[in-house]
Amino acid sequence: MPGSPTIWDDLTLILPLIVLWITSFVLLLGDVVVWKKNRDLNPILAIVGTLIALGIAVYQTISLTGDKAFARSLNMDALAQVSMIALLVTGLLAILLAWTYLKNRGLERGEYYPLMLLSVSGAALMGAANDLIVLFIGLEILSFALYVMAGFSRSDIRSEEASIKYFLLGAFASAFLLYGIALVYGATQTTQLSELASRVHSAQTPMLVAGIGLLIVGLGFKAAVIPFHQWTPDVYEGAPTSVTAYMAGAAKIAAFVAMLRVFDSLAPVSSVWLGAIQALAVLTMVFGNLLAIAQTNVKRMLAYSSIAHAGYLMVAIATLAHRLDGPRGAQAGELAMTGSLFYLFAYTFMTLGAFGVLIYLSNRGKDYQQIEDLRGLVRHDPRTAYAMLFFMLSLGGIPPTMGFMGKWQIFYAALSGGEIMLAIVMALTSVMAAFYYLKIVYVMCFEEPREAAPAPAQFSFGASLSVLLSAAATILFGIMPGLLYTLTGLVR
Amino acid sequence: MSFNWSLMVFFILAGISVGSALLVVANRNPVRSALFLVVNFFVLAIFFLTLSAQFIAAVQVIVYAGAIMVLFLFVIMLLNLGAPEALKERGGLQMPVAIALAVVFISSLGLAGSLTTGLPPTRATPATVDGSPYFTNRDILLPADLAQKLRNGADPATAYLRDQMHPEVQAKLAAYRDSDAPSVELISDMKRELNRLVDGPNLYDPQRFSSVRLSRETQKLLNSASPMTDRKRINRLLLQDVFPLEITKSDQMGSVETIGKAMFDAKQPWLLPFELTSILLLVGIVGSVVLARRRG
Amino acid sequence: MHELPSANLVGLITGLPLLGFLFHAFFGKLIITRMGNAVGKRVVGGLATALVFASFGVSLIIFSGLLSMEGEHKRAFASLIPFLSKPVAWIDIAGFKANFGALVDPLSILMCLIVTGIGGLIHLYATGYMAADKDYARFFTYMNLFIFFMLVLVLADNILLMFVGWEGVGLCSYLLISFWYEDTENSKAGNKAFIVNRVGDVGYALGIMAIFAFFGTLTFYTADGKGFLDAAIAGKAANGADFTAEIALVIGLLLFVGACGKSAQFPLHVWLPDAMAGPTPVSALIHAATMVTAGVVMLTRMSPIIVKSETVLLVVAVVGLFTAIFAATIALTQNDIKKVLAYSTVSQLGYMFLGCGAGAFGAGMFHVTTHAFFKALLFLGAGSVIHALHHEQDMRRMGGLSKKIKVTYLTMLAGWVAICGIPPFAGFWSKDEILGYAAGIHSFGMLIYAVGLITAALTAFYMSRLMWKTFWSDQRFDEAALGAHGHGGDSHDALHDHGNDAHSVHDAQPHSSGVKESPPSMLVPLVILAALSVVGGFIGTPFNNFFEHFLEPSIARSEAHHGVSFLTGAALGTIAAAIGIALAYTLYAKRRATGELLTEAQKAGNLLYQAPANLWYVDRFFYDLFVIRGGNIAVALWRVVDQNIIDGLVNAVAGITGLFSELFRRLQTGYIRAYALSMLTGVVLVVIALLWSAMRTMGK
Amino acid sequence: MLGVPTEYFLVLSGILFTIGVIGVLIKRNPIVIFMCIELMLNAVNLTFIALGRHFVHVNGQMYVIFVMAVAAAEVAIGLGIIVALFRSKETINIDEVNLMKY
Repeated sequence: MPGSPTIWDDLTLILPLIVLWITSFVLLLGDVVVWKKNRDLNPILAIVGTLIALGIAVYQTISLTGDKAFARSLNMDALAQVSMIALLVTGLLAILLAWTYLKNRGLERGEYYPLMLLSVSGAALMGAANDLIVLFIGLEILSFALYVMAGFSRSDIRSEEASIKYFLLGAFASAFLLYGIALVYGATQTTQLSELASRVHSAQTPMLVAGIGLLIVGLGFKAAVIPFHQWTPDVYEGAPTSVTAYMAGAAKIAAFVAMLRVFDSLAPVSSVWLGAIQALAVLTMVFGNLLAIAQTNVKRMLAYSSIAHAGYLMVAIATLAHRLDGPRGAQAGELAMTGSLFYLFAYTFMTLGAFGVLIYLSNRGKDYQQIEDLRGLVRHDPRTAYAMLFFMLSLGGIPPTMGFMGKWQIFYAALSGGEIMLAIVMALTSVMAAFYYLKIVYVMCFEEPREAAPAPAQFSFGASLSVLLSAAATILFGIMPGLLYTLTGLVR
Repeated sequence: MSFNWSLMVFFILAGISVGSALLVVANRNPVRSALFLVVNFFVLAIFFLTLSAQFIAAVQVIVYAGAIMVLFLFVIMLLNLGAPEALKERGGLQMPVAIALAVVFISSLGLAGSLTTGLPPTRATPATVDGSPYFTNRDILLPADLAQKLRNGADPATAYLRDQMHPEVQAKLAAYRDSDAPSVELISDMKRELNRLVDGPNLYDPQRFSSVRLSRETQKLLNSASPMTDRKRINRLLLQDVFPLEITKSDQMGSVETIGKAMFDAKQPWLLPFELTSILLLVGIVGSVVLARRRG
Repeated sequence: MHELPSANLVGLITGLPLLGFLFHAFFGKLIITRMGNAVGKRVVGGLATALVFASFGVSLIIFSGLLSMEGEHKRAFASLIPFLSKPVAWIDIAGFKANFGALVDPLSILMCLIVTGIGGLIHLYATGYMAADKDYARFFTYMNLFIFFMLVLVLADNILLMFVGWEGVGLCSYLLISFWYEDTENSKAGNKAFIVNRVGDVGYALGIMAIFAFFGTLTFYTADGKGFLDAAIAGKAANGADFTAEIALVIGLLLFVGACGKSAQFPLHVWLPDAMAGPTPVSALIHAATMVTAGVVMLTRMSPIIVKSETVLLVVAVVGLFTAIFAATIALTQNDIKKVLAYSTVSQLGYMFLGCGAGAFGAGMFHVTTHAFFKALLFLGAGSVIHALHHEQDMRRMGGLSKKIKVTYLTMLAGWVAICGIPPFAGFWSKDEILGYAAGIHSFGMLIYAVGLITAALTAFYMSRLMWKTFWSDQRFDEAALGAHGHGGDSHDALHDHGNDAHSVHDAQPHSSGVKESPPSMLVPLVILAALSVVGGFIGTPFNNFFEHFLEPSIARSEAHHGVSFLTGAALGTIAAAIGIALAYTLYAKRRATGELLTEAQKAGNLLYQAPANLWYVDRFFYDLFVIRGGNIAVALWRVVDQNIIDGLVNAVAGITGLFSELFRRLQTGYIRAYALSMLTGVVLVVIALLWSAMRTMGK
Repeated sequence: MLGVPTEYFLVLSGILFTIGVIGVLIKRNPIVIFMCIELMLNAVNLTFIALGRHFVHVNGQMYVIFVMAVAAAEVAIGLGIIVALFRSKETINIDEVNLMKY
């Protein structure tokens, strides 16, 4: 029937995902059957596939072809498209990092890249879901791949420990999420987010309230919100660094885009959930930052920092609650949306950059994980040290970096939405954050290297390029946030 | 009603399921835990059956009790974990705190009424399950398609049905555009008119329904019963035959046919999740391959 | 003419140093390795210096354009991107707009002139001072970057962009302190600097929030009068709310906390003396002449908000005054020549704040200007001395240099008379102006004035002490030993003992020994700055106060007035300076041989009372009163308050946070069951909280 | 069992879910923990189906199909992880999986 969407239109909308799937099939089969020995083909093909998907996604975003698809089970609006771009960029950087990392470890197993691409598609589906059940399936695709990838280094007992911890706790959390979905369904007779938005107000039953609570729990786990965060440091530490980097970026983006969607449609009953979100935000900001201070392992520190950043993003979610409170609230809601997307971009660049530096340094044969390992880095490897310095400043939200711009946008959204208290807590905890980010800067710049002259890191294309791209983005979008805002600003 | 047999059966089965669940947790031997889990799954399958979910009940038995639990048992045997002494439970606060918290969890859900008073108003006894021939809004599964079909009136039966409707509703249908989701009023109007048709004279006319595939039940009823007594029932069945997808045939809600049709209907939101489960299973397969390989 | 001529050049002021930064970052090291050490360094240093001077030239063009502008405001809006005359949007996000724009007005252009002018001279000086450094290119990369950020700070047309510059200069300062970071005793200085500055930054950030919350914009002024300072002057926010003194109090205090951090006001001053560990040109440029005055510049920029609240003004004045005298007493006790100058800087910054607090922002800025001249001069001179003595910073091992390094000595002399406040040198005019206004504060202005005068006397005293110990007393070092085996003593010089890093000029002439005058590239800036210190004050004399008149359009009108007449003030000020110098003369001139008073006094104790019969009663009295008692008090102040209480506080905050961190991380037991339990706790709490809040709202 | 109110099923499934939660929290054998998670998922399935019947809606059952697919994949991966862990640690006591903490 002309005019109404056909299945082909729907498939076109998820074309980037289809490209990812096809790439993973090709990689899976090719690794076993065609190019058994040529391990470099895996990352190269994965990059090609991701780039094609990225190109398509960018084209679709610019031409604004987005719409609801598959009988409203997907909502390929700007939020979905832009978050897909963020995820594909994360995937791209993570593949580059993995290339170096896996090679150094002799872990170049053909399944790594397909798993990663599949999990990217799962994460993108979470961001595009208009149906809670699609969100759930997307989350599980993402999670299953991550469980396996966390345990990818089979000779490392820590990696296996990370895997089982992540798996058991993740499955536990997703059971709660599922129960939440069931209760929301019971209260509103629908799981479609666009339908929910129009129904929740008249269905404010205890069942709905409990359902919302469990949704917060399930999504909060993925996003590493306190008190559902405890897996984070252990898994970040134990998992292979390339996986940690990817996980930090992709899981955070997926979880928060999903949260934005869910709480956007739950805005009519914001009085129910606002208090809890505020409390979790404060808790997450304060304790995430506090706990990071005492860490001696960079990966663990970055894990707590990722928790702290989740806290900042929760401020945006809380701001979303005011979306329906008049024009100022609507503006604040829009800002929270665009701001958190910007922030997610910033977070993924700076976190992958920081992990990338660790991976690049580990190229020397020894694993760089402890803060101590970075002592006096500026003396023997100034370029890497400056890249790290920049990522730390960005993570700490110090201008003129992208991290500052992202934080500022959420700050601004919170202010316009009237979340003054949260904004103040955000400002104060940002100071606390300076303690631990600058500890690394301090150790790199002001302390003597432990060894006289460690062997210089071998050049590795993947890690170098990834760090370079992240650093360039962190600087460029820090100075010229408008460039990225043309993209994130589409999400209104 | 003197004695509610079904309630009694429910309580017996519920007791078994709770008991077996408790034994899963309380047992030290993982093999026994697994076996009690199988019991639990079977009881749930019976529940599913009685909740008009025949297909799911079958799948529950085949997939869960059959495949999944066998896998569990296989792994337990493989790792030779039959001896429970290995994992002596340690004392400490974990267990009492855990149980207390869990009890607080369920009782807060229960006491706040999340599980008991949260359901939206609906018919106490569903129409098509207990035999009532009337429609409610919820019986119209695909309001958009129904509105389209009625407006277009492509076959004589549909056209006739439309012409029987109130002129105002007909006007509304004519004004309906494909791109819009049908408004709530339109859905209510269609429901009201359909119920009027059910209440009205026998709709059947061989000529009129020549292009409609009549279900066997409808044919049986048309052939056997006296037209007057089962008029409403026949009308309802005829309407169901004319709009096989658009309105519920909830007496077969859980059948393979219904589920299959819903699953692969592009107009329903199940196609994508269904395809996605294949991706999910692929991740599962690749993951198991990675995990199952020897180290190194 | 209401338009600013050549407004499209404004972007070059910031653009040129940025260009220098980028060029050196990418090609600096390459040039030095390719073109050889001598030529390459000349190219790199010369280019860096030339770009800053070029930026100075552009500033001059804009300055003359500004002078020719008509109209009351003398205000123009330009872009920070070169050759664009209209500002472009930097952030334009859903109702929030900030330009990448420059606000060209007397205040910003004055600061541009200072930053690029003094900055250029210091760059020139550094080409000589750093000549032997192996990280030469890196040094100039940072220096150009610093100039860029400083110019962004002063030129920004909105407070957010100003914040970017503010943090940028902080970063450069951090990197440059670390440039020669070897000494373990000072190894915590870098952290201290950053933590203390972060405290200030929170104040600043919260101040920005408060401004945004009330005014709804962060732009200072706009052409159509919609900036928040426009609104503050008009007394109405955009939404029509009254701009009350209470709001001004909140915003003003928050911003003041920020200013205190950057400008090293009590108690956030602790970082500045430690920051002297960096190379001397850095101390001169960043930690004396420019960055540390950013707080004063910011308060002056915000003067329409500050003057609205009497309380804020008073707080600024009192903190400034206290910092001034507090730091001056500490300066009495220091033996490291750069530490003396560092505490002196803190003290002079206190004066500037006192001026702002008196509502005389123009006078404060005037002191910023003259202080930039003479303090840069003094630091560079000290650098020249240090260089001449092969990295000796301890004044106890100096002396008798007046004959050995004549040019340095004469220029230092100019700096000395300027800071002491001897008429008609630069420091006299600005200090007098501030004290005059301070005397007009409320009913107790005279009290403030008196304390200010005492501080002036102390300043004259410790600076004279520095001069005596360094130049006029007998030589207390073994000239032959200098350079022969490096450097003597146990000074905590950051330049000292660092094996791989720069030994600057000293290494350039490896086999020279003895005291050597610095090369011309270092002396030329000294001479120019000396000239400025001598005559620079004449731009702001009360007879023809060009300076404050020029600055007037940038500053809110306040009720500041002189509490004493010019002649009285001048006389009293001169007398105070004279007393300080005379005291130093009586105490130090006689002890040329040792130059050591305090330590010997402490050692010798009572012996001094049995000194020869021709005792100068005055001498003994003053000696007793000021040096032994006063000195002990000053030492106590330094030891107890500065080193223990404030440092302790900073460390305690860090320590307590760390302790909590350690405490809470124990909750992370590593057991899956424990994690699941905490999740379940979260589940229960969230569900109960939601149900509870829902019941409350539904109950309504 | 037409006469049994939907709420009874909801309460029953809530109880089963809670028993699963308790099991996850107190068991030491990851396989049994995993079984308890399966118990939780099945409890949710019961909720879905009871609600589906209540609304005369096929949705409730559709969700269950997807949940079952998820559970199947989860079992494949979960048991894989457990077996891998057992191979390298020779123990399956979850309390001994405690290298990383604080």
